[in-house]
Amino acid sequence: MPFIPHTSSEVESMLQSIGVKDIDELFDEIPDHVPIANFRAIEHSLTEMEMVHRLAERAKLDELGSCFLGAGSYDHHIPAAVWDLATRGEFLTAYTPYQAEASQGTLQLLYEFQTMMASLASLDVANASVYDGGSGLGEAILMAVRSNRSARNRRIVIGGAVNPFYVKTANTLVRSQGIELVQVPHENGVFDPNKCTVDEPNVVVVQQPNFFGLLENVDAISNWAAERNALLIAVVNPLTLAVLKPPGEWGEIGADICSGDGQPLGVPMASGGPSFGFLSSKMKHVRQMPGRIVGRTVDANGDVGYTLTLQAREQHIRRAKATSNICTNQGLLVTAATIYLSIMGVTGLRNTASRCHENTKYLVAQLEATGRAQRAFHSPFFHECVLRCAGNVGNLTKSMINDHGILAGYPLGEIDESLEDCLLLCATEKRTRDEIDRFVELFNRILKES
Amino acid sequence: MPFIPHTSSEVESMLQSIGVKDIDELFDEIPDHVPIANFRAIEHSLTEMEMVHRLAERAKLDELGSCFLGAGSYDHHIPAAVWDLATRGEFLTAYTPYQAEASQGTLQLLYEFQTMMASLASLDVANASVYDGGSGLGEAILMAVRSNRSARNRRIVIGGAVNPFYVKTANTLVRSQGIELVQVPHENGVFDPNKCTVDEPNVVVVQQPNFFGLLENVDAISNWAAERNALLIAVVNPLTLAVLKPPGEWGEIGADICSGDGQPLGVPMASGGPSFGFLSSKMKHVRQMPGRIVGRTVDANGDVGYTLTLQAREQHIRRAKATSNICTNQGLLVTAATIYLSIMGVTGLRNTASRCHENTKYLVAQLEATGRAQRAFHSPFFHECVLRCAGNVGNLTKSMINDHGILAGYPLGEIDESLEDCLLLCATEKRTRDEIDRFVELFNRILKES
Amino acid sequence: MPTIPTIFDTSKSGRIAGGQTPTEGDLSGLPNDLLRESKPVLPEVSELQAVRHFTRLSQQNFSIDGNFYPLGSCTMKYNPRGAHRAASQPGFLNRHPLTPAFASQGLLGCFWDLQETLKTVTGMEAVSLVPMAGAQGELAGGLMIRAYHEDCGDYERDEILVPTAAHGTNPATATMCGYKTREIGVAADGDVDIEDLKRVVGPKTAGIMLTNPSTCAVFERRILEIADIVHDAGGLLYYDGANLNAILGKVCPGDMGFDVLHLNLHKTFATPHGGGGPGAGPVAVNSLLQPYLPIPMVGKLDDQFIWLDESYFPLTIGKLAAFMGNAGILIRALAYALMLGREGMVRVAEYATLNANYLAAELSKAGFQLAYPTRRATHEFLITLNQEAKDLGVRALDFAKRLLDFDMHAPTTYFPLLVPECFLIEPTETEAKAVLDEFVSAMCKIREEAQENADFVKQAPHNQVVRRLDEVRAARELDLNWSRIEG
Amino acid sequence: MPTIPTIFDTSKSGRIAGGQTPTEGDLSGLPNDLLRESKPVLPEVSELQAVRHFTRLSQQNFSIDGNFYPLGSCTMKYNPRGAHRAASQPGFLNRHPLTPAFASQGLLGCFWDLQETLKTVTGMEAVSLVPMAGAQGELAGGLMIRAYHEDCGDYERDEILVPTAAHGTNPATATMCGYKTREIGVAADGDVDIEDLKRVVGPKTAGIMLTNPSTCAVFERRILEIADIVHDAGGLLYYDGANLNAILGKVCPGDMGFDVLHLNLHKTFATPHGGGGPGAGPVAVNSLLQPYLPIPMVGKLDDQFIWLDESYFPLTIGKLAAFMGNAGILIRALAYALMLGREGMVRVAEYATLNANYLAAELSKAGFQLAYPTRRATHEFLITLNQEAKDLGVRALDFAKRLLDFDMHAPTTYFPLLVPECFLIEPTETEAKAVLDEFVSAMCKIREEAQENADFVKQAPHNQVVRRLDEVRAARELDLNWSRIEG
Ligand SMILES: Cc1ncc(COP(=O)(O)O)c(C=O)c1O
Ligand SMILES: Cc1ncc(COP(=O)(O)O)c(C=O)c1O
Repeated sequence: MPFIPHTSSEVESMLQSIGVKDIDELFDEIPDHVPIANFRAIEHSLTEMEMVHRLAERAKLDELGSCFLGAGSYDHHIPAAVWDLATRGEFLTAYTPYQAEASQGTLQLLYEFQTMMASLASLDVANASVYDGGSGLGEAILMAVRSNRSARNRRIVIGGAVNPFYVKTANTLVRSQGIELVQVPHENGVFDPNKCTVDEPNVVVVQQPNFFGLLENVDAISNWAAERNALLIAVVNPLTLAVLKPPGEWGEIGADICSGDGQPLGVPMASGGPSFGFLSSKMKHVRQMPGRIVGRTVDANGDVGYTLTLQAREQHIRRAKATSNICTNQGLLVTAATIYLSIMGVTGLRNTASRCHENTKYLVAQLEATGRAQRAFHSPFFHECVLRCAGNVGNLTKSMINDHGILAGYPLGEIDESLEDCLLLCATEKRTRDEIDRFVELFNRILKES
Repeated sequence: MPFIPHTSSEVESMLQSIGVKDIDELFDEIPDHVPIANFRAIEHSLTEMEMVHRLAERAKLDELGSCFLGAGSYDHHIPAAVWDLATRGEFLTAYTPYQAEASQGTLQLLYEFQTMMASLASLDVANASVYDGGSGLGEAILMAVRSNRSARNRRIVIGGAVNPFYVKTANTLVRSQGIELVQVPHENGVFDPNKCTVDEPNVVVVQQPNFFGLLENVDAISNWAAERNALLIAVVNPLTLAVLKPPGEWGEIGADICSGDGQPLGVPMASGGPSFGFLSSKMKHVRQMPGRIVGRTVDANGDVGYTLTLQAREQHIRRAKATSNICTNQGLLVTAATIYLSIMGVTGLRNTASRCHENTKYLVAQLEATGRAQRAFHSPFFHECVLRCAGNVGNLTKSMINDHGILAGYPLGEIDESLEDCLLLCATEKRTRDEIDRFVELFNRILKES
Repeated sequence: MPTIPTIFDTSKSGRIAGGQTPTEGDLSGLPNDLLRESKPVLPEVSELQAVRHFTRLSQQNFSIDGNFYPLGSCTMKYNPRGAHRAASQPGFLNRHPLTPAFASQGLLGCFWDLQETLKTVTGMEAVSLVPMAGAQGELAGGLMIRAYHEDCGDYERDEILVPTAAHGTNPATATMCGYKTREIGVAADGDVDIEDLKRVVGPKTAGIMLTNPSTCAVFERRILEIADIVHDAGGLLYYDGANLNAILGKVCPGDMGFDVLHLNLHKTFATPHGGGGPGAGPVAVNSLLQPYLPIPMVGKLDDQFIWLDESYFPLTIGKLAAFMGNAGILIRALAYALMLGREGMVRVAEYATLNANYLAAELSKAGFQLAYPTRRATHEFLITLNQEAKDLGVRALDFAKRLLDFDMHAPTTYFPLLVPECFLIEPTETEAKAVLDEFVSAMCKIREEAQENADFVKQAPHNQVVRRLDEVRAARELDLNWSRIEG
Repeated sequence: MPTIPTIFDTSKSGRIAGGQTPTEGDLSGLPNDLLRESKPVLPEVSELQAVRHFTRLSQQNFSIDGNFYPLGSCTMKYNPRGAHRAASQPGFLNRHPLTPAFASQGLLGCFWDLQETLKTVTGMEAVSLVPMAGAQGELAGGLMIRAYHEDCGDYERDEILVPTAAHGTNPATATMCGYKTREIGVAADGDVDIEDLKRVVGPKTAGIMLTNPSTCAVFERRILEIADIVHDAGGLLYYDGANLNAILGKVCPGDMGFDVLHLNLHKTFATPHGGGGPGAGPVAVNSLLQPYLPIPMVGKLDDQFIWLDESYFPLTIGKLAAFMGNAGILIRALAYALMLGREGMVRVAEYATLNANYLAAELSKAGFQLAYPTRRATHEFLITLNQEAKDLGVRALDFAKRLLDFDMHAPTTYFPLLVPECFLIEPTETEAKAVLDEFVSAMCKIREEAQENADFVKQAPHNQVVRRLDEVRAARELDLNWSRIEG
């Protein structure tokens, strides 16, 4: 019996203690007229060996080589120590730290995480995670709307090229509360607030760098929102904050809330999950924050200790009035990210971000030099870039996968018909010069032949 | 500076405290006339990312599929928990448990290991490992010779088909102490003591199952040795002890010493190392045992605790008179084996051994059924078997690797010309029926075509 | 073990972990006013310092791998390492979420298998694996209920019913779906108060959210009657699957009248809780709600697995995650399902129930008060320490804290709220009888201690890295991140 | 933390970890008298019970990942996790040792690279990677020295010289090689007593075994003179590489007159010590001894890597392992070498020496007695607590045990024996200044404690899982394995 420790004599003595003749009798409160479950469609059990064999065959099918695809999930190096530590049983198999005294490890780690994330965004406070970048944007919007009570409407301006998967996800989350997302079409790839038709937006959302890898004029956008008493939500790739101006310092007063996906911080791409969403904000919004927050306090001896705090925001205390229904979050990924950030440190993170940028710049320059691709937009880009290709993008990406095991970027036609011939490309710090050069050569050859 | 934590200001203040102007000055006792090392032939440093990339390319080259090769190293399933636990930092990065109070984890584990190994062999005591099965045999012989002081000579009878790699290794270890290994040629694959020309052997060595997978008549051999006052060393595959009669129960008085390689107990094949050698023996030989031994004792409060014991046998105390020069042993592998044995337990180990046997039996039957192979020897085999093939064994194994990624067994011609057309084959519990059937089909096809 | 300085206290300006630091990239050409000037508060430590810090932090955590952890409703059972191994293979770990389906047949095949398994397990028509935890599954469920009523032109239904004992996520979810919550009472035997239900149900009822076994840890015996009442009023039934492990292979939610449910794979399917997550909360529905399932799902076209998106599900409530939810957790759950197989799944319910009933019986014999003494325990059960609190002044909280000193995690305390001074105790099927016996001994010992010296128990824990923490201060004098000045 | 029952105490007859148990195989046809009847004493526990047991055991260990661990001569420095990762790739982990070379070019390429690196590092002609630890490297060295002399027809040389301060493996190895050990004295300044050397060296001298820096933790300044004396007498010089980390990139053993040496890769090249092993002890030789190297080595033929066996090395001392030694450790060492690179290797010696000299200076300022106060520390240094033992009755052992309570592992104690009440302290280059400062504070604090209450220190440790253990009883009343009766 996998995972069940009972011997038959133990079962006997337990049944005796309970006073029943067999285990079935323990289910005698289930009314007879509820039919008995029928699990015949489920296979017989496999041993671990057989199971791993089965799933290894599956996993093998999906193995690929170099990845030039980003679009919200990035192929970064993860120091071996990160997951060696994060998967230690004491982190991996603990629950949410409800009994603080028995969970100081997780709690102190979360406190450290909050510090790092708030500081990266240059904001006051951060929570201990939401599910992912997409739902995180939804939570950020709900939080902002709750915080901006004086606002006259529930219209949220989504500026230009915010990650379309995030926008769709956020929309699912906020729609039934009467909140409307108004997307302002991008102008040459970026957000131009002057094109916004909403007079008095409640909240403005902008992404930096945006989905196309372009840099938005965040100072101007921040000021524009502030002038309209709208709260500003910044959606960011946390890695880029090592190099780019942090949301808390945008414009005169800075963004109110920062959200995004933590995958670039030590989390494998793993088909998009589990990763984690993060939220940070100005202190004045903290009581509207969803999710767990850890505070530092003292114990009965006056020694430092950590505990979950501001729980009056949360579902288990506040129930229908909670700031969110979130309960289980993405703790383990946060653990990994905290270790990742600790090992990388200021310089490691900065160099990683700048190296990604240089690699992508090199990739773009080499591809442009083939004459078969050119940048689709002219604003400066960071870390990721859209290229318009002279040829069928669908065939290109297909041939790259099938013949060379390479993921050749995201075909933007999938989300925007006007970008049918465009690829969103990215070369992280993991891509070597050789890999990039080989990619450029294949790119050139495939488009030539097609 | 990878792995060095110093900032330049710290270095400054440390130099100041020492009272030197720079680090170079700390080396001023090295005489000037010793030339300065020249490391220009060594590459510049790589980051972890670059290093892993480099070694991943190398590792990729050596990836193969199904393994039908045993001959001392076996492709068994290892429960995932084994190495997840064994590589916890506290096990992985501890030293030999010299400070017992700070090493109770390792010490208790070793005590448990000793218990399991001694019991598997049905002997009284076990040590905490030697390097591997080969050197373990050497140590066993040295131990036996020391223990059998009354013996008149230093001649060791090696019976029949003892693993030839072990014999060679043992020979390297014992030769310079004037000990002579006398190999008795096998009779139809097994050891026939009657063919032994040594009158009064000091020590007799027999392997069960032997290198060809054949079962020796261990009761008779044990009695034969006892009658000659020779000590008996049993070389075993520890996994098979779940099923086969343990050395301590061979013949009238049992074997004196049991040695072997622990690889089948949760250790990856990994090119043969690190694995571990094990030794167990009757209590009366314990003071001749090489290596670490852990004992249970009590602490100042009378509570149970564990510590290294009988250290007066060891080099750090006894120096030139020590039972061996061994110091660093194979502790981590022993840790893995202890966890493996705990998870597998009596039934798991027994079923694994018997399943290997059934798989091999099936493989042998299917191969014989092709008409292109037949068993080379007629004694009963266990877990491994020699087949005489109708065709060129060299071409067969080469084609199996190159065209199908399969390791098709060990070509015995490499160690014995008379077995030029023989393969030593093994199908562990990991080999599925499908894999075996496919192998048989390929075997048939390749030999047919050649 | 001493308290550990923060990683920032170990940090020194200018220190780097050189083995992990790529050479700096060229930033020339980027507009200066978009670049960062301030230095973020990140640790500057060596790799060893980081490894040592987090190794030591980890040692200050209770966990399933180290401790009995009978948190009721949370299902802290063994998380097989093999499942983790299976999900950590390069083909899974390195897969970019936007890799086309034709190059992802391995993953999609896994999802297909899991969908099929969960359909059987729940007795429902269709499954979407996307939701990333139980609460998100609830949200998906609520939104599907809403979409269904609106599609029926029924815009008046703006209330969700939940029992007073319900988990907090239930009412919180109702709010997120734009619904009002109406609570219904719980009867003295722990079942829903049917009369109260009849009073509040009506044309404004969008649906009801229930677990079964309920959060009172008893099997809701009149579930079919409840289903009829709600259905008759035009409402739908949502099954909160947090307790599905109690009935696995015994009865299916689909056969108890539920229209939609979520499963907490991190509970019933034993994926690790990770100190707070991640989880996975797939939703299953009957045919009524199938059109509204969150996308994407996996379908089969000829012999190929494909993604089912808006084009197949035009009425979907939409996306709940940027990509496909917690894919890695889904693989782990599949691995677990494969290892349990048909026969193992039934054993989950059987032995979880055996353990809970045994522990309840033993505690009861030892003089502790069961909250519902006339009822069977399910996979968990409730005791109340009200008497102890009155007689000895030692509350459930104090028992909980003192249990830690016995190297056992405390059960869930003060939930559900309607039972005073309660422990919700869920031993799970993976704990041995000896562990349960030790728990009973510890409880008895603590009661003895309390009789001798109540203060000693009230000041527990005594052997942990910290003494009892001041949570009031934590909330009042907010200290939510480290700063150089204080640090 | 309480003491933990043995895994056998947790065991219950008939319990199995079902997820790991294959179906039984058919044993019919095997002779009955060769089958097992007795049931071995193996645990019968669930997977969770095993996981919990070993998780808890691990928590009772000091380690580099958790603690400062300044064991002199043992080089407890950070073991990069990346090296472990690199060696754990399937291509390496699943390689059968008898896979032909043509299908093993990845592994052989690694070995080739490591051989080349170690040649440069040692300044020697040729390297064999086979020996599985330092002591086995010594054995290989001794056997090569023997083979060389015998090949020269020189059968009279039956003595190996070692300094009295030498590590125990040196004389023990001499014995294994069939040699007698002759000890030579150490002068007051820690260097070898040259006059004594001259007295004992002669026609019976097969060779001398030395470390440099020596086990007195000072650099043997007259090494070239020693080399000349021994060489002139017809002996060879063996370099015990345990301390090679002290001179990495500064000077090469090959330039100090050594003919043969081993490296402890688990020390200098930072592979994990694993609670007692595994290690790797490659040997390097000059051209004199090259023919005798243990097989196999890796060579290059055209563009292919090949195994070099007896057919290439007919004079080899032979095999030292069934296969190729501790291959996985060799890969880890190569990974480490690649990460250090040319510049990093030099830093090993520099910063290890800086740390040792700093710690020596600070301890000396704090009033502790350096064993060789006129000498530079190398990568390690010796202090003697003789004064404290005399004045306070508190011995080095007591200091060592009390240090554990400060969460620091004790340095090596009572080695070398010639310095009374000594600590051999090796901080290594991967420890930060702050840690060294904490060590000095702890030492001062313990001395204070000893002044106030010597018994308190003599009864240390106080905060560990056990109090001081009775080692005498352990050796006298042998209890070497668990048995059902006692247990
Ligand atoms: C009864 C019940 N419902 C819902 C939830 C919420 O599930 P999750 O934490 O996965 O969001 C929980 C989790 O504790 C629960 O116990
Ligand atoms: C000086 C010295 N020589 C030799 C050895 C033996 O090396 P190993 O333990 O690798 O066999 C050691 C190990 O402690 C040592 O310190």
